[in-house]
Amino acid sequence: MRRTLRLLARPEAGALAAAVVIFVFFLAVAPSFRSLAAFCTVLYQSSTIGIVAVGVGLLMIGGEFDLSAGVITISAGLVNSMFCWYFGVNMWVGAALSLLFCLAVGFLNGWLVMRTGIPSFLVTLGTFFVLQGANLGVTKLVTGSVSSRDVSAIDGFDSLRTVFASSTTAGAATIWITVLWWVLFAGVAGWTLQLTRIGNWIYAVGGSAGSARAVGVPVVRTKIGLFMVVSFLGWFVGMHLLYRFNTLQAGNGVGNEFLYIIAAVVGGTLLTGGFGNASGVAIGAFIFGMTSLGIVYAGWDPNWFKAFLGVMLLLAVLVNTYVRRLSAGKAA
Amino acid sequence: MRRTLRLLARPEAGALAAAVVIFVFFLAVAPSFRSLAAFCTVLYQSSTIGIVAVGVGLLMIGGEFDLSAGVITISAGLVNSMFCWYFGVNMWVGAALSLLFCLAVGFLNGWLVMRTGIPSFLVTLGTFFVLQGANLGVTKLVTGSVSSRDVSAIDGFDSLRTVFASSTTAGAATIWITVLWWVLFAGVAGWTLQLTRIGNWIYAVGGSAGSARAVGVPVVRTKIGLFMVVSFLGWFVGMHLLYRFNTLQAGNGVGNEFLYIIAAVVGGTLLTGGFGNASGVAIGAFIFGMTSLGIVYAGWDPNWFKAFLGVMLLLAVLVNTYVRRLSAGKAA
Amino acid sequence: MSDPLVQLTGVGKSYGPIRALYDVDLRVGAGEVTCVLGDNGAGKSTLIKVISGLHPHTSGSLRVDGAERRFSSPREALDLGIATVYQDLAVVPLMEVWRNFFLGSELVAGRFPLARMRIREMRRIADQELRKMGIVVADIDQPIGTLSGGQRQCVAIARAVYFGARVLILDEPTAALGVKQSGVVLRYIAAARDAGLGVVFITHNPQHAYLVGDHFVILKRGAAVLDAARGRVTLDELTTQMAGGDELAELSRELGRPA
Amino acid sequence: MSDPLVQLTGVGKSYGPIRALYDVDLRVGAGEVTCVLGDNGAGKSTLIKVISGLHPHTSGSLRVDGAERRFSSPREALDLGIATVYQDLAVVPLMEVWRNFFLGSELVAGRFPLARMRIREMRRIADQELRKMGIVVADIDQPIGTLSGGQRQCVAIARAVYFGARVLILDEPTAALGVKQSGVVLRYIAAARDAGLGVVFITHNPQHAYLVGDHFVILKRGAAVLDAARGRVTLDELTTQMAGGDELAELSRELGRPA
Amino acid sequence: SGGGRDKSAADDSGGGGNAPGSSGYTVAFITHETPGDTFWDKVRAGAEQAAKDEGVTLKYSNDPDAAKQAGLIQSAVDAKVNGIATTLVTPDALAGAVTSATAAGVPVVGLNGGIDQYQKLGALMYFGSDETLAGESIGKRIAGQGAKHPLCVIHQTGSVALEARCDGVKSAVPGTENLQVNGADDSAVTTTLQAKLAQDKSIDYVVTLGAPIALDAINAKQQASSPAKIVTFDLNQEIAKRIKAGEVVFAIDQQPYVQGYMAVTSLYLYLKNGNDIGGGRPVLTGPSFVDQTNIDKILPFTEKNTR
Ligand SMILES: Nc1ncnc2c1ncn2[C@@H]1O[C@H](COP(=O)(O)OP(=O)(O)OP(=O)(O)O)[C@@H](O)[C@H]1O
Ligand SMILES: Nc1ncnc2c1ncn2[C@@H]1O[C@H](COP(=O)(O)OP(=O)(O)OP(=O)(O)O)[C@@H](O)[C@H]1O
Ligand SMILES: [Mg+2]
Ligand SMILES: [Mg+2]
Repeated sequence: MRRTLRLLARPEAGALAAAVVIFVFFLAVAPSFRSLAAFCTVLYQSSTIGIVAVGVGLLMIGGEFDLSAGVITISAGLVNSMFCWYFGVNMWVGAALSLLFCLAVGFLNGWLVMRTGIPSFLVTLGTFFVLQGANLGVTKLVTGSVSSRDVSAIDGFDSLRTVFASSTTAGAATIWITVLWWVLFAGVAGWTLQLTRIGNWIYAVGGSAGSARAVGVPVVRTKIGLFMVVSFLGWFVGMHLLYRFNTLQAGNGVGNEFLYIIAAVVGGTLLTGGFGNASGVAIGAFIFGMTSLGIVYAGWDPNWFKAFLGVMLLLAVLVNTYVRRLSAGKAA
Repeated sequence: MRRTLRLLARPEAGALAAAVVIFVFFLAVAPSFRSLAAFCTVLYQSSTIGIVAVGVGLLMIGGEFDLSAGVITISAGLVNSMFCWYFGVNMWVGAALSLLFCLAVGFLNGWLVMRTGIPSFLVTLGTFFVLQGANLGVTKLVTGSVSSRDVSAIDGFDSLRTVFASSTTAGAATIWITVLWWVLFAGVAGWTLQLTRIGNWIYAVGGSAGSARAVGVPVVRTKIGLFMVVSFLGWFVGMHLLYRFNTLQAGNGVGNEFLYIIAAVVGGTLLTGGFGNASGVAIGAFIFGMTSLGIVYAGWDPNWFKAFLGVMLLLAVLVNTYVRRLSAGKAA
Repeated sequence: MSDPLVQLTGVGKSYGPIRALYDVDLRVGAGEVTCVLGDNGAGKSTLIKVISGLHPHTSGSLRVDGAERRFSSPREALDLGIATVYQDLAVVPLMEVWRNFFLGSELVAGRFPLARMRIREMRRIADQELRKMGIVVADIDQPIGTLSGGQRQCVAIARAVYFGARVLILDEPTAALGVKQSGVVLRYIAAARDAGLGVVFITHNPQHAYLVGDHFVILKRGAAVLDAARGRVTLDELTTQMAGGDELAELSRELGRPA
Repeated sequence: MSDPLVQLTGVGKSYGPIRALYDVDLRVGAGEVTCVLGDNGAGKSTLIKVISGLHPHTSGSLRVDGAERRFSSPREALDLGIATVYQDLAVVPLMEVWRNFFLGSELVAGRFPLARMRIREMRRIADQELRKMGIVVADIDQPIGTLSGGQRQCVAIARAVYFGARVLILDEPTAALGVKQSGVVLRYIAAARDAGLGVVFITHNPQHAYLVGDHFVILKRGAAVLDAARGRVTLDELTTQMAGGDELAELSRELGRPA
Repeated sequence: SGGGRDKSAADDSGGGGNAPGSSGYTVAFITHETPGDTFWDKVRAGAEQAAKDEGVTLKYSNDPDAAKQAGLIQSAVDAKVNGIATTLVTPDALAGAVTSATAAGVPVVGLNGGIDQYQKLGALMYFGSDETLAGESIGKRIAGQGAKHPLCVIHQTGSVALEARCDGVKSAVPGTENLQVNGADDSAVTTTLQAKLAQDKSIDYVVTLGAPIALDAINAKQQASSPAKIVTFDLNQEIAKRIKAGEVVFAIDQQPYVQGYMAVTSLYLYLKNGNDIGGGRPVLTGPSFVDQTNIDKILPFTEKNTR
């Protein structure tokens, strides 16, 4: 009994309960949701949001935002694709370059936030706009159109596809490699948060940067590191998009930064920082992915799509809050 | 000297300096920006963002967010337009009904936030989705298309247009009435914040809701009131859109909630609440309006539009921060 | 002795799974100072939070002027004339000193839609009340977060004293204060008592308590272990009870230095 | 007397337009307790923030082990063995008690990418150190924000004592503490001194100061007005100097009650 | 390594042309483009080529929000341009701005949308197709191929133009069902389509309203092992290849390049020579079908981003 209550008191318990409620709900109302194939599709969809959301969640626990996390996925893919297309070099070279580029953007975000004292919301909003503009402007300049060119024939494409965008099919179920990566990243993030010194620092810089600094936590390095983690994961999803779809639309990716934040908050992360955990964020992404696809599986009127989405989200958050309150009231 | 320094220490001084810098910049680079007509267009554009931004700024000072502030403008217009079109009643009746509707949405937002303890970010995200879906779903249902019908022939349209969407032309300059309303609302908001008891409460509930409650500030009523102010101003802009354009696209308004938040933050409002002021927010809206049109007047490549916007925003915020730091260091 | 202003009978309070108070009785009479003493974590702050309406009690009864009450917000307590200085919820850091001073009890002129605050007057009063406590702030417009810990505490005390109508509750008001400011606060307490207010005074300093107290309650792990009027207990007994031994003297011996 | 561990000469500090410290000298020797006393807002916290690296000084010189320093972060001070208990920056409310205890000095096992914290050990040590101070928390995993004010303060003190290598700085550590806990802290200070650490002890309680202090510095409006070794000053003189009059006795007379 | 850029034909797709602005005219070109859309990229390419050919200074700007588009038209008037070419997809919302342009003596030409209203608003000419008509022709064609239950994929919530296309399809095939997808995220589009195809096995055609969406539809169809056929509005190089490969049955092309080119050219001729193209009637640039019968001819042009 005590053990179950302890379990219930964990921050992700509420999110998990909400996920189960919504899952059962869709099982009940949407016949075509009741298949392994559908579940795999939901998992895939959740993983493409969830990978970056894990990073965004860490960053939010650390007390900062990153609004550039959505477009950077496309920037990452474009850098890789266009560099290799223009110079005809191996895709691995482009991927490495793109990684460097993304880490540099993350570093710049963090450095500007820490150095100027401007809130991260504004700094990364700036980066968001700049990247969005540059994606379009540079792509147009390089390829002459607003989408990147087909790079599937360039050396290294196939091996990279195996890493970032392969899938295995077993019967009706198609498991995308991104799902595995997602679980891995969430696991590493959870491990870091709970069990390592850096995790301790992340909670501290988000909970009270002043106190953290006073006891000698390297606040600046921790926060810059978090920004770089987010842009690393953004790069990762960018690679997936590139190697799955070959070409990228330069205008895409906008709006996803919001989904990451939603996933994190639905998963119990505090917007003001200092509270949350990785599995909660992963479950948050799963709730979002499941809800948005579940509505389609249920075949509800698409004109009302957003309305359903809103109601389901509120429901998820309500269940989450309720369960957590329940457990706080009873555990010990 | 002391006097100027005191003035510089006001929170909006930085925003004002930033606005002047950007204004001069565009005067220099964009010849077609150098006309009274252009200035009036900028003012108009800023006013349509600025009116709601004033409310969003107040709400943010009070420590909450409203992500539904963008779509509610369209909902407001649609309720008025479709009700009157469907039942053929006087537009004033529809406008009043729409006002009631918006206030109810605001109340609901606030009530849910205070009652359930769910962060306002999530609650209003839910409302945002629901309104967005309902806008589309209901409009399709009522009019059979995704835009409302032309209501300019219905009684009361003209008088309402005078109130919400008239303009006077003097020479090349066209002053829209929304600019006057904007100034008025910003003035009232500023007056309320600085000089009235309610203003005191707004700062207090945003700065530390616990302390405010402890000294007897009616936290719940204050916050719900703020949500209702935002939805009132959203209604107001919705009325303008309806009476200026006759018809409304049900899918519009999305994304504007972000612009309001940007205007507020550029104007020096703290994202975490408890700090900011109304004139700062108004200037923030002006900076945003001026920048986005200035780029057009300058004739820069629209593919790079967002990149320019990002750089200008960062510039504005940097100047703002710099000036404020300067004044904090010198004033006494 | 008059009828009690506030009377607690068998009050208990749990924070979720954690039980902070068991079955505590307390009476606050007009013109009396009730001192609540006890170790860290004994439940003193919890007790006064119940009286001031910040957290409702979970068992027992709370009577104000003989009528059973269960406050759902501090406003209700304030409206009954109960003013409180909290240990950790004192002020809003980003707000100006004078705004903090008058928060929740602003002076206004005019009628509702046009009611504006009497700012000049409020600034004057705030400054004057702080000066009375020996606190001179450089600028009454400076955010209270930039004041020193003790200065902030003084603002909270001055406010409660200024607005305290019938009951004044002070949670460790002198903790962060210097000798001079502590003296001022003790004088305030005495003055409030003499003016017929009921005072609840929480402190760790038995000397301070004994200087002004009429009635002493010692809490231990959430339960009252002593409840005595001034006549029934000496300072030494009080100190011994609080610390479980005459700590200071013993310590002085132990540390082996001439005092 | 050995060479000073920390030596301040003519140190001044301004917060923007507000000048909090003027030209202060201070020496912290090994095996000595230096007490800093003064009114509210006198600049005591500011002084120790300079030594602990939280705010760099704006004039004068700070030497540690004879070498001129200007800390840009508390980490640098910590690395030189200077541990501090701050008045208002003590803990991260949402974090567990044990995490707060070890924050910034976590115990780890293993090498970097796989280094994990020795959590069980950390929880045990945190619990044990708190028990030593007479604080028993219900659950060492509870967020520190749910502890009482004094309990939180004890965590900060226990931490500084545990990690204090050569210099221990305490800003009003006993303010929120009960008689028993205060005694424990004073014993800690004496033990640290005897172990050869240099201690800076800020307090408003002259008795506490006189019990353990070797050297007394009184600040007034940011400047040092007294700087004397133990032999040169009596407790009464100290109290008088601090308060500008023998406050307590006078107050006791004034309030007209037998003590 | 293989693939990569074709180095010989890398630069200069258009060629020729006059010095920019040598005619002395400035034309503002305003659309409701959502930044980064391949369709609008071609409209703009056409407009730029025309500007180059005729020595006109072109000022392109865009905003998907009707109110803001009206603001752009107003700022063009403020900037005293010689002519304005604008899309009129939300005619009511733009009426005020267009009137203020004509009142200021600036000629306005409509394109892409607003075929029924352009004259009422005071625009001189119109180049484009009729969205509803285009939808109908797709509908008729797939109905002829036996479509019973096509899926019409709307990739931008509440867009008037996209809704009109789907309405057109529906008017020819009553079994048409709409689906909303998030067009800014390929993986979201793919999974949503995949889910829909799994949910409703009776879907026999997928009608996408933009070329990039059709590519995602191909992916989704494979994932869901659905037999549905794919047809699409608009064309790009990738889709042209897919048509050739038979993965997309046909695309309906409204020749965006022509819309852009003609809009600028007509203003140029009007200003210079007083010409009126179309003789008071709209000039239709589409719909024209691209399928396996004519793809070989069109494919090279898609590579130059002109079709
Ligand atoms: N919000 C809360 N949630 C959970 N436990 C709490 C909360 N507030 C206080 N407690 C617990 O209740 C007990 C009593 O706390 P309280 O603050 O009343 O002590 P106190 O007597 O005021 O101590 P101090 O002298 O240190 O201020 C403590 O064990 C504390 O951990
Ligand atoms: N961050 C800050 N910005 C501006 N002024 C400050 C700041 N911190 C402190 N001050 C001012 O500096 C002076 C000294 O403050 P300090 O905190 O050092 O006093 P203190 O001696 O520690 O007082 P206490 O005993 O009340 O803690 C005060 O007048 C205070 O208002
Ligand atoms: Mg307490
Ligand atoms: Mg201090």
